[in-house]
Amino acid sequence: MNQSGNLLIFILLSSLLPGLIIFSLPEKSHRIRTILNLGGALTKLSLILLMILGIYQGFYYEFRWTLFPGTDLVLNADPLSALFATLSAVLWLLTTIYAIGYLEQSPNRSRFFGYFSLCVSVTVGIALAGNLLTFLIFYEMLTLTTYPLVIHRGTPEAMAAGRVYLCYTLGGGAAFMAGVAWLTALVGPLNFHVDGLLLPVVETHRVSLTLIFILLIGGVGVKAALFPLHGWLPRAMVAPAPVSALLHAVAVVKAGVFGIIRIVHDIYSIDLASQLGLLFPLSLLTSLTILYGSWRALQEDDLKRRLAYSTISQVSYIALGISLAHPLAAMGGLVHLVHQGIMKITLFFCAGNLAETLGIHRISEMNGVARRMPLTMAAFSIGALGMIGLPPLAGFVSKWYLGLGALAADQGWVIVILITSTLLNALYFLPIVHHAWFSSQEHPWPTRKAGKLEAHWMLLLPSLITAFLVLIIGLLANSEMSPMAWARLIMNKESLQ
Amino acid sequence: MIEPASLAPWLIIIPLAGGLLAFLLPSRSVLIGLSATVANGLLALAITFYSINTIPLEYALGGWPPPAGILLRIDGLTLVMLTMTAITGLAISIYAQGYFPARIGSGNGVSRHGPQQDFFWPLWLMLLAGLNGLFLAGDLFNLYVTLEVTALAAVALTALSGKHTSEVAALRYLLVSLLGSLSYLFGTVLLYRACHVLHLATLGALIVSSPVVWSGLALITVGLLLKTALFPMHFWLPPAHVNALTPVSAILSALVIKASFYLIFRFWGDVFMRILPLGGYSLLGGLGAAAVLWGGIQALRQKRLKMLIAYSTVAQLGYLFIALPIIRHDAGPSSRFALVYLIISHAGAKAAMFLAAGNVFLHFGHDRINELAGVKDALPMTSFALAVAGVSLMGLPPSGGFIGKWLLLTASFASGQWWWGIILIAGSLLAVAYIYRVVRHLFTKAPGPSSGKRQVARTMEASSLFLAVLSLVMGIFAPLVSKLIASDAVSLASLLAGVVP
Amino acid sequence: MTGINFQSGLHILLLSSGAGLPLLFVLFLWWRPCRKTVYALLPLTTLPALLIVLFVPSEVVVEVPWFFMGGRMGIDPIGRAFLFFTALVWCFSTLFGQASLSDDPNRYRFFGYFLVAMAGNFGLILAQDGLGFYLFFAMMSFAAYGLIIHDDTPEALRAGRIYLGLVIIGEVLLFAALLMIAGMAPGLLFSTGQPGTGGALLFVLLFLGFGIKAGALPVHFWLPLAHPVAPTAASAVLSGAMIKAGLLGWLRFYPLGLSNPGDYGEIVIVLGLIAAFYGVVVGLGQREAKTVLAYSSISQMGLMTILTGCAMLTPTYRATIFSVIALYAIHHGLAKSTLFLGTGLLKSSKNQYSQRCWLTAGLIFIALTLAGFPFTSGAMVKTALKNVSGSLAPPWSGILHLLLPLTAVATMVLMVHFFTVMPTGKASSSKRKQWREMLAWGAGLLGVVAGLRLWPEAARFHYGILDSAVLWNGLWPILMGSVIGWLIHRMALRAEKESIFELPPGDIVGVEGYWNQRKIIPWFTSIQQTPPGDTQIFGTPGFISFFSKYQGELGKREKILMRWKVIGILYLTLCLCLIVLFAFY
Amino acid sequence: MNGGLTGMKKRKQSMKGKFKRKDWQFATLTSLLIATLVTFLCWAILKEPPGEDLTAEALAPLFVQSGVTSPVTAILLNFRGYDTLLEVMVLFLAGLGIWSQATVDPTNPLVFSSPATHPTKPNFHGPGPELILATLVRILIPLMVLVAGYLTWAGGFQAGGAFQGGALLGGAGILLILAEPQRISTIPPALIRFGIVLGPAIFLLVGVSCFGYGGNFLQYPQPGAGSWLLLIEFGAAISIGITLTTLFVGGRPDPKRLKGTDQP
Repeated sequence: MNQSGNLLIFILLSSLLPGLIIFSLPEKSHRIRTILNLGGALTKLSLILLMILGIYQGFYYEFRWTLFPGTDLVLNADPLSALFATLSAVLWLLTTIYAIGYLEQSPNRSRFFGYFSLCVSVTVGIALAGNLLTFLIFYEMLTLTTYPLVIHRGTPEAMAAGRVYLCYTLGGGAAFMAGVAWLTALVGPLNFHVDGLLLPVVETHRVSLTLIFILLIGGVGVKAALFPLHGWLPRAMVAPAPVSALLHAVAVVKAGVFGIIRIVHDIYSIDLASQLGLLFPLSLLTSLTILYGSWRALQEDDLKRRLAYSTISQVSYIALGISLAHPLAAMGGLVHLVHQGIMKITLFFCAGNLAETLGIHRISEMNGVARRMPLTMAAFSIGALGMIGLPPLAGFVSKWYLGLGALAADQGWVIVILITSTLLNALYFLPIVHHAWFSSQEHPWPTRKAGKLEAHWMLLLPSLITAFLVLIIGLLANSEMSPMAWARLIMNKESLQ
Repeated sequence: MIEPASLAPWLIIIPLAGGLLAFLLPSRSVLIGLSATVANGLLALAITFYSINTIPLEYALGGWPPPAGILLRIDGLTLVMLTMTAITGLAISIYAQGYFPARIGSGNGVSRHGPQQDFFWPLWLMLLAGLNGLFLAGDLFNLYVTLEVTALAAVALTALSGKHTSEVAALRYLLVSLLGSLSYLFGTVLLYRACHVLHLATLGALIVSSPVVWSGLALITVGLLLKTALFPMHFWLPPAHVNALTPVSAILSALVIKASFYLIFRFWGDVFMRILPLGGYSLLGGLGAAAVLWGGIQALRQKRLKMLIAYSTVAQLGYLFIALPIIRHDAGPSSRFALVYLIISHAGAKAAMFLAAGNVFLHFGHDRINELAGVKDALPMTSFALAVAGVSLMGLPPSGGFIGKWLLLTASFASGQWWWGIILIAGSLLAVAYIYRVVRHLFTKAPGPSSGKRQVARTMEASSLFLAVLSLVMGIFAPLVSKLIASDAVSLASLLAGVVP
Repeated sequence: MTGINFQSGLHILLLSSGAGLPLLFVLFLWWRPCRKTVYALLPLTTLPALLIVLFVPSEVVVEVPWFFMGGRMGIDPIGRAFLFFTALVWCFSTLFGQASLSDDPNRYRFFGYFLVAMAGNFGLILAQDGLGFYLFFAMMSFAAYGLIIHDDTPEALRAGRIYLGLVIIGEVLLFAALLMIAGMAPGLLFSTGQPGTGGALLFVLLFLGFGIKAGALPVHFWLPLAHPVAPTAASAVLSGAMIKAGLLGWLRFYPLGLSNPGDYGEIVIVLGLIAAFYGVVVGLGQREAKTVLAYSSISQMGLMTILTGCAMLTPTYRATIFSVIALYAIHHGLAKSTLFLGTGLLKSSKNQYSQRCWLTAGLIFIALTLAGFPFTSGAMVKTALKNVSGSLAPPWSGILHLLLPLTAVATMVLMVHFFTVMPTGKASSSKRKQWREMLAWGAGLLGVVAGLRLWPEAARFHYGILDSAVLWNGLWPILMGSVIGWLIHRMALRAEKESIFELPPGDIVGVEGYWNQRKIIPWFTSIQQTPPGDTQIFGTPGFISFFSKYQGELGKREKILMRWKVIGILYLTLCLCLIVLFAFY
Repeated sequence: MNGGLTGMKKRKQSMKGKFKRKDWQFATLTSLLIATLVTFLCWAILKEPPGEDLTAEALAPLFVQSGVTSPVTAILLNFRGYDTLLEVMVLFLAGLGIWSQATVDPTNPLVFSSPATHPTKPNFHGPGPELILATLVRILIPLMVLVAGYLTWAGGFQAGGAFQGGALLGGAGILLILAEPQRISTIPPALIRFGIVLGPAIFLLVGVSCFGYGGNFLQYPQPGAGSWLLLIEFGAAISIGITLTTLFVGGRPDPKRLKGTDQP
């Protein structure tokens, strides 16, 4: 018990310690930093895999530390946290490789990698948080550790974006904190693994519970980029590509959505939330976000911003799945947590590749780029098609379960949303793919060095791996090791409880 | 085995002796000062360590029991305050050890800075003695004396920089202090007239509400409010804190202010809680709320870093007052714990901020917020300290400030006083805004070549970073502190029940 | 034991390589070093599919639970028929394309998409569950985009755009339909035999979703746009094989999803009838041979749609009608693809008179086949069609009895028109290449002649008997059609036009001005430059400007608080306040 | 331009008027508040008789053990000796504070405006006041020191004590400075520091040495507590005297100037 709790601490430390050491390293010690980065990433991944094995075998991991009587910091590992933690760890490993390649010559690398590691530690902390307070703590820390990454370039533009970012996220954090405090005051400490927490007060505090729900969802909704709280995300695109990749695929937005899942499922419970009539408005809001994000993405010429709006739209799928109050839809949502992460990170990796290798930032500059960088664009296309939801890519699987759940929950209108969103997705992704592959080149590009790959291998490899993952987790969605299976496990466990 | 209570007088003896010695031997003042603060630190830790299971303790000075003699009283709150003072003080001392030589070496000549160093140490040690005495005192009049020691030393320290502005500020501070002290003294007299007891615990048990007691408590409270610089009587604080020498600013903001607040907390949250009117709590809370907002807004419009930090103190003091009504209505110990946590984390963070600001000033020769770009390259540790301390002031996790705010927030909701919670959150957001004004420059490069003049000693940077990190990871000590405060709550409950402890 | 295991292993291998081998080839095609070798071996990719048709028994079902969402592959009777002609069409087209594109700079890209589409086409036939079908269907549809726009001409791009738009719409419609069906039939297995519970909505979704591929009426317009612009090999598979995938989709999903397909059978029949004539009429207005062929496909697909409707109306005969549809599909698939190949060949055979003669002769034969000339497969399917229509309930049997011969007439008219707009050789190519193309075409022709005869199920329909009635029934529509076609041609000549009336290809897309793509689909043009910032509901600037506005005021207030007088008053007031509070406590 | 000037003048005048009116309002308000507060205080005190002093009875037997017979001294130095220790420290702090702030140049005529230091100043009155002062000082100082000593000693059994004695000593010091500033300025600063520290230091040392006798801090060993108290009193008196004197001077002697005076 105690020992297994320590495993969780080690998981956190495996990136925290390298991060702290990296801070103190001088700028030049490239090699040590690389070793630390990769070593930390690999260690974390293997520890998490160890943990998953344990969960499979029925171990229960918990780390509890009493802050104050009645107020504990709790880390524990349930399948849901394992899902998110694994996602973070895998993508962190890839992004680290990518970032090492991406930032090869740029200044402030120690700072960058330091915060980068902290950011991942915190994300995994969010995943492993066992009660709402612990979640809150890590959630706020995430803001702090990502801010320096957003403004890494230090340009006025980046600073402005950073300011907006802070405004949104800290404002959201404050609302969230108020909500959590209120709820704690009502019912005491809020563990994610105890059922029926709110049942005793439902009758007497209906209005309070509703208001708290609004506060909580508003709080995490900022990070999850729910409309109208999404404004920070496109602006945060000034960050370097690895940051956009990790931030937008995993860390920040997912933390928000993960929070929504935790709140709806583990704090309020589906039954209670629907009894209070909270889920339908939430599903409306997420649907609106899905459509709005896609619509705005259509109008962007800047590749990364288009991807950002796409993220806004796609991330809401997850929340939509949760809010439909049906296990199938929830499964779709959960699995989209992973799928969207991998797909979007692929896209960002590729966008970064283009920017770094050819200096391409705009979609209008991408004509014929696939001839110059076929592998990158192949990865990009797979990611994009996955986003649209073509079978057998990952995106389809999540969409499928979402749709099934929506129908099973008698909410056919969601299908219309899904369809519209798919069409919009196609509208903003397919032209990119088309132009990249079929149009002819308009601008001269730096010539390729003979005998070399189309881009630095550290930039190329992660995007290829993630693209491959997009394909494979879709293709093998029904196998036992797929995220889908894991999501099913989570939902089964939940429905058993 | 050492009797933990018998260590208590040494907390006064050591700084006093150190102060006298440092005055007597100016050339050795640094050494004496440092060793005294180190000894004080060790002692405070030792007492906390030894007495954690046996509090509350009492120590009869001169062997006389009350009502004749004076008791030193050690309970959880005392221990926390003592330890906080000792550790923060130690870090500030280490900073000062590097600070004065840096100033002396900076070319203005020995004329001003040499004597500053010579007098800083004795004054600071006397101040430390006063603070320790204040926290240990269990006697209404003795509290007055220690308050005086503290105030005089603080005023002298404020004026130490010798600049005109600081002299003006110090004079203002002196007058305020005197008014506050006198008010306190008058109140004490009135209370004594009513009860003929000076021993606090006995007084708390004996006291009955009557017009004399009302006026006594009112005078004591308002006097202390004046000294604590609660809005709208904070006017003296920013100039005094800003114009003082850096270590002094840190001492004033982190510790001295806490001394008078400690008394308010003692009286309002403990000894006289039984008879104080609910409306009074709301009044203090309301003023605290106003302080949070006003201080935050004023901090936002400052152009100088130290000024911003000073107004931040005004705002942060507001939190402490907001806690009072919550404590009054909260049954459990968590709101007391929250308040204590706010006090200590603010001490660490604010001291760290002032020290860091001092480093910046020393390096650039100014502390204009908008020209701080590039500070990160010149003073990496300092800028990190600024950021980390800022996080604690904002009350973001995992800082101690967060824990305090969180518990207070929960308690405010739990006791049905959600409006205080909203103020807390609004204050945090304001804090974010003004800290952000500083922190964002830590990530930008200087437009031109670094305009820095002087190298800042590593110890100076390290001590500010130490304090900042301490306030950030203060959660580690939470179980310890909570144990201390929880034991207080037990004795408080018996006090409220009317039983003399 | 081992033998059985070996055999079943072989079946599994064959079934999975049906779609797997083409995909494997794609990978190697990408890899530069072995491109050339792979290119030479391209026709091999259709081999597994043909072998499946020949050797894998119907009861073999390969379950791959881990694949996608539970894969299930196998070959049932309908599937076998479809795979039969599909594999042949792809085989001929591959041979043809391999030759005709041998000096195209983008040939590897082309065959990449070609093979993916092929894999999709085979896969969807083999799939025994809805999601598998959908997966391969999507794969095929999207890959076909690469085939259509291969030439990079503006027309090709426009056609591709419209095609892709329709494909995506079709995909989402099918997605919704599948979701609905999945709610009724868990696992979406085709072999359940249980009718679903779907209603009109599901019918519409399915009809349109597959109709887009099958060229059904309201959504047919991409066909005449796409077929002419694609390379010949691509047009052949598009019109010969892929178009039937939509048909197969109907056959697979109507019984699975609809609770009472009969309700919609009449609609389907009507739509099919309209399509059968509409295709001809609009086709007569075209000037491009391949476009005419595309409209012919629409018309022919209309006939198959009618058959589908018949199957829906009479569930008892469903199996029989399905096999008739399969026969029709075989017949039309082989014939139409060979027509396309021949047309392509004609285009590239300048100055080679003898070759053109042979070609024209062959094409005429196929045209006659299509129109149902006796002894050809056309006659056979016409007979079968007539039998089917005879089994319908009263009004429809009569109507069809009347109209079906007329469709044959119409087909013949269109074929005549086709020959009048037959392309003259425009470009000449190397002899070797032409020989290889001819070879491919010849193989196709052979398929048209013999394909259906080889098909065991065709034996049920006696069409080869020298019966005067049968002969007459087969001949009069052809004669009539030829006469009408000739007359129309004459009229056109007199009017000094190539055809009597001219219609832009893709009729409704081209005719209606407001269908302007640029307005409806913000495709390329609507990308705006980055708008200045997003909606910042909690944006900072507002707050900051507000703050700076009142900054001076705040400073003044703070100064007031610094006065001693004020402090004194505050001190006194506070004291009194506290006392008062005490007093009222 | 003219108009502008007059405008400004007008505004100034109006501002002045405004301020005046405001001042008046302030004054009224303040006096009203003060009146209310004072009235209330008086009413409260008069209304309520002082509470019963139970402690006095409890204290009575303790005085015997205090080592002194004067109750005031017993309370000040023994029962509440800790308070007194801190008060002594307050005084020390006052001196410290002044010294930290300012330096005094003993040779500066403006600081020591005694006639003796003004040789250039024309002297119209023959043997001027400086002579009278000097004579007075010569007679008075020993007497004052003597009385101070007595007062301090007497504190043990009657009114008196260190503060009284110290005050007298301080007076003596001030006289001395007024009379012979030059000579005073030659006293080495270290000695003055020692004098200032002496009293507090003795007090503290005595308090600490009580530990040696097994007591608490400031728990004087029982037989002979009186003599300990006397020691403290004398030390305190000396330091109080010196501190008061230095307070009068208003700063620490400037070391540079001192050197300068040594060298001429």
